[in-house]
Amino acid sequence: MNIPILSLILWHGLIAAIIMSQLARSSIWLQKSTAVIISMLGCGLTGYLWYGFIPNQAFQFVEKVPWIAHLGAFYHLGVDGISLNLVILTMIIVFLSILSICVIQEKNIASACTWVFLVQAMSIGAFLALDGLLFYLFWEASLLPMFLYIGLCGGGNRWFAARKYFLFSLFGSLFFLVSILYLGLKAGDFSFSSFYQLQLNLNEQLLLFTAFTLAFAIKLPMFPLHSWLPDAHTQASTSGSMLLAAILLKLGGYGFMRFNLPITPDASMLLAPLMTVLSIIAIIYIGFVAAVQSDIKRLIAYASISHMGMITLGLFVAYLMPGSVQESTRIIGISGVLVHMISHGLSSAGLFLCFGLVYHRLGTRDIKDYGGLMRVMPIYSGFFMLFILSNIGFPGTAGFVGEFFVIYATCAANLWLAGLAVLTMVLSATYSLGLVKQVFYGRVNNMQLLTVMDINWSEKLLLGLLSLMIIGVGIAPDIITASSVHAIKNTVLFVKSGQS
Amino acid sequence: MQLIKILTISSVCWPLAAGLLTGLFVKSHRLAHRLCVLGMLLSFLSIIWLCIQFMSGSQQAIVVDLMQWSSLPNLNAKIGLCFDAFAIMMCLMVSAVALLIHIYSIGYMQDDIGYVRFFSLISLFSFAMLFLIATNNLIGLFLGWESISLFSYFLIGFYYYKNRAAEANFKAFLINRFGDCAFCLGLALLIYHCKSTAYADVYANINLLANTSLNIFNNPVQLTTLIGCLFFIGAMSKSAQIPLHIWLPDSMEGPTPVSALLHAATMVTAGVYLLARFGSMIEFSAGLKLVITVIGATGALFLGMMALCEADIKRIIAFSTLSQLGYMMVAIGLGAYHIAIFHLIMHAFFKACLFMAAGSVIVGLHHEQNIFKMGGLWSSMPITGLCFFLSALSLSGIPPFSGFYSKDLILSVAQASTPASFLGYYVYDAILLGCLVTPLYIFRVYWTVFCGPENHQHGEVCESPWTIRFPMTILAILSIGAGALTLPFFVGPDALNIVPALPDTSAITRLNQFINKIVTGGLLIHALREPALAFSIGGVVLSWIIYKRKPQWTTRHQTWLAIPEYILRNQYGFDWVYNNIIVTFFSGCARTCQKVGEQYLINRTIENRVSQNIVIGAEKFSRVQTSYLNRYFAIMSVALAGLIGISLFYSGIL
Amino acid sequence: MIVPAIATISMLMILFANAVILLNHPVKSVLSLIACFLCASILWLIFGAEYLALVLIFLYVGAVMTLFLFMVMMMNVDSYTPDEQFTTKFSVMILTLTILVPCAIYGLSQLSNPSMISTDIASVKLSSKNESFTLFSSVLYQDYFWVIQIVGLILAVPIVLAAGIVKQGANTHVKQQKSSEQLAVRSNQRLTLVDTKQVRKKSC
Amino acid sequence: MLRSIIILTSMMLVLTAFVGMIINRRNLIVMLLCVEMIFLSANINFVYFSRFHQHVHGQVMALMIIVVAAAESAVALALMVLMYRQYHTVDSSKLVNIRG
Repeated sequence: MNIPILSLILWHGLIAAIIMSQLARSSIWLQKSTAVIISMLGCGLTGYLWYGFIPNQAFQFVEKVPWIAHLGAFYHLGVDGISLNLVILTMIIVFLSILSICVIQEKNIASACTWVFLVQAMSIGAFLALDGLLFYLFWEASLLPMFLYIGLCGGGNRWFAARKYFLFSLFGSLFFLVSILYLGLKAGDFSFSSFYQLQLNLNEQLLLFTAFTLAFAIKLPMFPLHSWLPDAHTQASTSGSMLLAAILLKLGGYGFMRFNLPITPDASMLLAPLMTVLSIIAIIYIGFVAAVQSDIKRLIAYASISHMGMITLGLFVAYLMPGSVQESTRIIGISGVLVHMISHGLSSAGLFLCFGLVYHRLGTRDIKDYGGLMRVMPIYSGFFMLFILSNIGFPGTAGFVGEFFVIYATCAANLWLAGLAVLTMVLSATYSLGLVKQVFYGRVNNMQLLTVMDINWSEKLLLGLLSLMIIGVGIAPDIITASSVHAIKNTVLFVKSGQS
Repeated sequence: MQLIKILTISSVCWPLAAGLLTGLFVKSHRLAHRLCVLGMLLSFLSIIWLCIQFMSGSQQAIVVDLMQWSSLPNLNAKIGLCFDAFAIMMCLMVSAVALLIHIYSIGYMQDDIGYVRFFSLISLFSFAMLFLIATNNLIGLFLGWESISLFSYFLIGFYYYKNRAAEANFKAFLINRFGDCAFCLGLALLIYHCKSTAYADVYANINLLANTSLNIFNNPVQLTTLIGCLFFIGAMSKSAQIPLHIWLPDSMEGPTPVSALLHAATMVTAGVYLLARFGSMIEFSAGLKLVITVIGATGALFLGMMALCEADIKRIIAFSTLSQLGYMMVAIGLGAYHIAIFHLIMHAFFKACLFMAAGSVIVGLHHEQNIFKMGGLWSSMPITGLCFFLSALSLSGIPPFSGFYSKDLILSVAQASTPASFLGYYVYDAILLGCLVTPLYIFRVYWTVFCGPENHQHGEVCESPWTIRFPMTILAILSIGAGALTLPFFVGPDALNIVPALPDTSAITRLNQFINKIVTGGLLIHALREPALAFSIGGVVLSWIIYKRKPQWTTRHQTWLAIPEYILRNQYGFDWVYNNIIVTFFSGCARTCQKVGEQYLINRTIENRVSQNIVIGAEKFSRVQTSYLNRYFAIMSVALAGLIGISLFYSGIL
Repeated sequence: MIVPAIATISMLMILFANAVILLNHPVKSVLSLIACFLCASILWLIFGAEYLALVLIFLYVGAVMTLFLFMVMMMNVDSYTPDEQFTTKFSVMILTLTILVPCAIYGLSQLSNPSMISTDIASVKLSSKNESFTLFSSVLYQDYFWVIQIVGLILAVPIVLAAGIVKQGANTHVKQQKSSEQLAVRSNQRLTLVDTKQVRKKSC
Repeated sequence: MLRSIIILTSMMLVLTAFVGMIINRRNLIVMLLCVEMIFLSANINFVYFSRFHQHVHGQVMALMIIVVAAAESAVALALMVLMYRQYHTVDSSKLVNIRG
C-alpha cells in the first residue's frame, strides 16, 4: 500500500479547514457545497481504509518517519481494530455536523466548518498516532479548536463554558505529558510498542496510572470531574455539541484502552475496585441528577456522562473477574465498551442534532416552554423517539449492544455490581421518557409552537442517515466487533499479565 | 424445504412489512386498514399451514436460522425462528386474536385522526408478539419482550394530547422497564453460564445450571433459582402481578382495541409464556414455586374484588384480567405449565370478546364508559348483549363454555398438589373465593348495562356496524367451543409436550397421572364433585339477586358497606403508595442529588473556592508593588544580602 | 608612612560620602560628592594610576558633576524640612561610626606590627614617572582597541537620545516670526473689507 | 593592612550609598549621587587590585566604568528633567503612577 492513506486522512481535515477559511466571503451556496463535498471526500477515504483493513492483524498501514530523532519521537501512524472504528465514527459525525451546519445555519458557515474540520483532523490524529509524543500533540491540539468553537459560535455565557472546558482538560493533560516524557526517557523511544514492553515496578505504575487516569477521567467525564460537560454542551452550538459528545469524549475512553490497561496493568489491577465504584456512582448518581434537569441540552449531557460511566465500568470490570473466568469474557466486556462508545457517539449526536433543529425553530432550551410537540411535528418526534430509544438501550438499536455486553462482563465479575449496573436501564428510561412526556405529549401550551413547521427534506435526510446507522449497529453489531476482536485480544493479554 | 423456510419467516414478518409500509408511506384510511388486515390474514394463514405441517409431520420443531448476531469468541449468538408445539399453539392464538382485532378496529377507529398511525402500530405490535413467541434464542426473546412494552407505550399514549394518557404510558413503560432490568440480569447470567444464547443449548445443560451455585451473602444459592427469581420479577412486571400491577388499570387510557389486544390477550400473557418456556428453570426450587402460587392466588382474589365497586366498564374488565392472570400464575407455580397455557389461550378468547362488547357499547353510546350511565341496551344492541353474556359465562367457568375447562383444571390441580401447609390452604381457598367473585363483578356489569333501567340520555342507540359485530361473534363462538375442541391437545395422554426439557421429577409425573385420570373420567363428572363449580354457579345466582332483583339492597346497606367499598375503590392503597411514597422518594432523592451534589459540592465548593483563592492570592502579591522607589531598592538590597548569605553558607565560609 | 596617609584620605572620603546623604540641601550633597571624588583621585595618584586620577577629575567631576549641579540649579529645589528626616539620619551616623571606629582602632593597632606594613608597601611599587602611563595606553590601544571603539559607539547612542528626549519643540504660546511663512503669503489671504449693513439686510 | 583599608572604604561607600537610597525618599538627585558613589567604590577596588597584581587590566576596567557611569548619569538626568517637567517636583514619593 504505497499511498500514505493514514496521512491523507489525517491532513484531509487540516486542508479542508484552510480551504473553508478562505471562503469566508464567498456566496453561501458555494460555502455549503464545498464543505459537503470535502467531507464526503473524507468519508470516501475512510471507506477505502475500511475496505483495505484486514480484520485479524495488529497495526496496519503503518507509517514511520523520524520527527524528533535524537529524542526518539517518530511521526508514527498506524491503525488497528479499535482506532479504525473510532476513525470511521469521527468521519461520519463530522460529515453529519457539516450537514447540520449547512441545514441549520444561515450565516458564518465557513468559520463553523473550519472549526469542525480542525477538530476532525486533530482527533483523527490522536486516534491514529502510535507515538507517545505525537499522541500528546494531537491530544492537546484537539482541545484548541473545540475551545474556540464553543467560545465563538456558542450560546449565552459561552466564554465561561469554553474557559472551564479548556482549563479542566489542560489541567489533566499536563500530568499526562510528564508521564509520557518519563516513559519516553525510560524506554528510549516514544513508540507504544516499547512502552508496552517496559517492566515498571508497582509504585512507578501507580504514579503513571494516576497521571493517566487524571487526564482521561477529565476528558471522558468520570464522576467527580464531570462538571465542565453540562456547561460546555449548553453553550456549544448544535454541531459543536455533536462533535464534543461523539468524538472528544471517546478520546478519553481510547486513552484508557491504549495507556491505562497495557502500560500499568498491576496498578489498574490494584485500583480497579475504586474505578468501578466511581463508575457505578457515575451511572446512578448522574442518572438521578439527569432526571430533574429543566434544560434539555443539560439533560442530554448528563445522560452521556452516565453512559461514559458504563464505559469505565466495562473497562475496569475486566480486572475484577476471578482467575477462573476465561479470557473470552474479558474480550466480550471490552468489545462491549468499544461498541458502546460508538453507539453513544451516534445516539447522542442524533439527540443533539434533533434538539438543534427545534432550538433553531423556537430558540429556547427550557422544557417548560415545550409541550404537545407530537401534534405539531409528528415526523420529527418519530426520529427523536428513535434516538431516545437508542439512548435508553432498547434492543434492536445500537445502545443495547454495548450495554448488554458490559452487563454480561459485570455478571462474570460480581453479581452485585451487575445488579447496580442494570439499574441504568431504569434510570435512563426515567429521564429520557420524562423528557419525551414533557416535550411531546400533553396539550400545546406554548402558542408559538403552533406556528412551527415540521422538518423539511434535508433535515429528514440527515436524521434518516443517522437512524439507519443506529438501527444497523443495533441489528448487526458484527460490523464493529468483527474488526476489533484481534486488537482487543492484545489489550486483554496485558490485563491477564496484570493479574498473574 | 425452502418453502417452509420462507413461510415461517413470512408468517412472522407479514405484520412487520404491513406496519412499516402503512406507518411510513400510506396516507389514506382505506388503504391503511386493507394493507394491515391483509398482512395479518396472510400471517394467520401461513401459521395455520405450519400447524398442519407440524401436526401431520413427525411433530418436531421447524427451525430457521436468520443471522449471526455477533462473532465474539465462544459466545454463539445466532438469531432464528423455531416453531415447536408451544410456539405454534401460542402463534395461532395471537394471530387469530390480532386478525379479529384488526377487523374490529376498522369499525371502532372510524373517525379518529390517528387512524393510519393506529393500524401501523397494531401491526408492528403483532409482529413483536409473534417474534417473541417464535424466536429460538435469548437475544430475540429480549428484543421481542422490550418491543411489546415499547408498542404498548405508544398505543397507551395513542391519544397523545391527553395528559392522563401521557402519565399512564410513562408509568406502564417504567414498571415494565423495571421488570426488564431483572429479566436482563437473568438473561446475562444464563448466557454467561451456558456460553450461548440459543434455547437448545440452555435446555441441553439445565442440569449443569441446576447444580452450579453462586454465593450471595456467602450462602450458596442455586443458579436456577436465582435466574428463576429474576425471570419471575420480569414476568411480574409484564403480567401485572401483585406489587407491579398498578399500570394495567391505568393503561385503559388507550383505545379499546388496544386494551383488547394488548392488555387482555397477548402482551400481559408474555410473562406467563416466559415462565412456561423456562419452566425447567423454576422446577428445581420448591420455594420459588410456592412464592409464585401465593402471589398468583392473592392476585386472583383481591385484584378481582377491586372490580366490584368500579364504575368504568373497561377498568372492570382490566381488573378481571388481573385476577385471571393470577390463576395462570397459580397453575405455573403448581408445575402445571400446559394447563396455564391452556387457560391463557381460553382467557385470550373470552376476554377479547368482553373488551369488544364493551367497545361496541362505548361506540354505541358515543364514548360513554360509566356503567351507571348505561342501561337497558339489550333491546337496542342484542348481538353485543348476547356476546357479552356468553363470554361472561365462559369467564366465570360455567360448564359447557371454554372457561370452565381451563379454570376447573387449575382448581382441581390446586386441590391435589398444593402443599399441606397454611400457605397451601390459603392458596386453594383464595382461588375458590376468586371463582365466586368473578361472576359477581362480570354479571354486575351485564345486569346494569344490558338489563336494568335505561338511564342514558342518548335516546335511540343503534347496533354497531358489521366490522365490530363480526369479530365479536367469532370470538363468542370460540369462547363457547374452543375449550372442548382443544382440550385433548393440551391435556391427556396424547397431548403435545408443550414445555420442552421438563425434568421428569416425581411431582411432575404424579401431576400428569392425576390430570390424565380426571380427563379420561370426564371433566364434567369430576367437576360435580368439586366445590369450584358450585361456587361459580352460586356467584352467578348471587349477582342475579343483588344487581337484578334487589338493586335497593346495596343502597340500604350503605353504612356498613362503606369501609370495604372505600378500600376497594382505592385499590388497597397501591396507587397512593406508588404516588406518594415511591415517586416522591425517588424525585426527592434526585432533587437532593442535583442540589447537594451538583450545585453545592461540585460548583460551589470545588470550582468557586479554588478560583476565589487564586484571585485573593494574586491581590496580596500585587500589594508589594508600592510606588516608592526606595522601598523597591530596600527589597533589592535585602534580597542581595540574602543571596550572598546563602552562597557563603553553602560555600562553607559562614 | 604611606599607609597612614592612605588611611586618613579614605577616612576623609567616607566622611564626605556620609555628608552626601546626610546634608539637607542637594547642592551641598553634590559638592560633598565632588570632594569625595577628589579624595579618590588623590588615592589613585598614590597608587600610581595617574591617568585614571586625571580622567576622574576632568571627565567625571568636570563633566558629570557639573551636569548634576546644573540640574540642581535648574530645578531650584528648596531645602526640605529636616525634622522628619532627623531620626533616620542620626541612626545612619551611629551606624557608620560603629563600623568605622573599631576598624580604625584595629588598623592603627596594626601599625606597630612591621611585617603587615612591609608586605603591602612592597606590593605598591611606585613605578618611574611615565612607565605606568605608556603601559596603560599601549594596553588600551592594542588589546582593547576594538572594545573601546564599540563601547564608544554604543554609549554615544544613549547620550544623543537623552538629549533628544529632553528637547522640546517650539513652545506654541511664544509668538515667533517665521520669515519663510511671511514670504509665502498670497494676495487672497490679505485683509478684505465687508459692508455689514447690506449683509444684515440680506440675511433677515 | 592597606588592602583591608581599601576594601573597608569601598564597602563603606557602598553601604552609605545603599542607606542613602533607602532613607532618602524625598530627593531623586541624591539617589543618583548614591549611584555614582557605588561606581566610585567599584573603581577604587579595581585600581588598587590592578596595582596589587601588577597589571593594567584593572585600570582599563575602571576607565570603562567611568565612561559607562557618565553615559548612565546623562540618561538618568534626562529622565529626571522629563519627570520634573511632568510632576514639577523631584520628590520620589510623588511618582505614584508606577504602582504595580
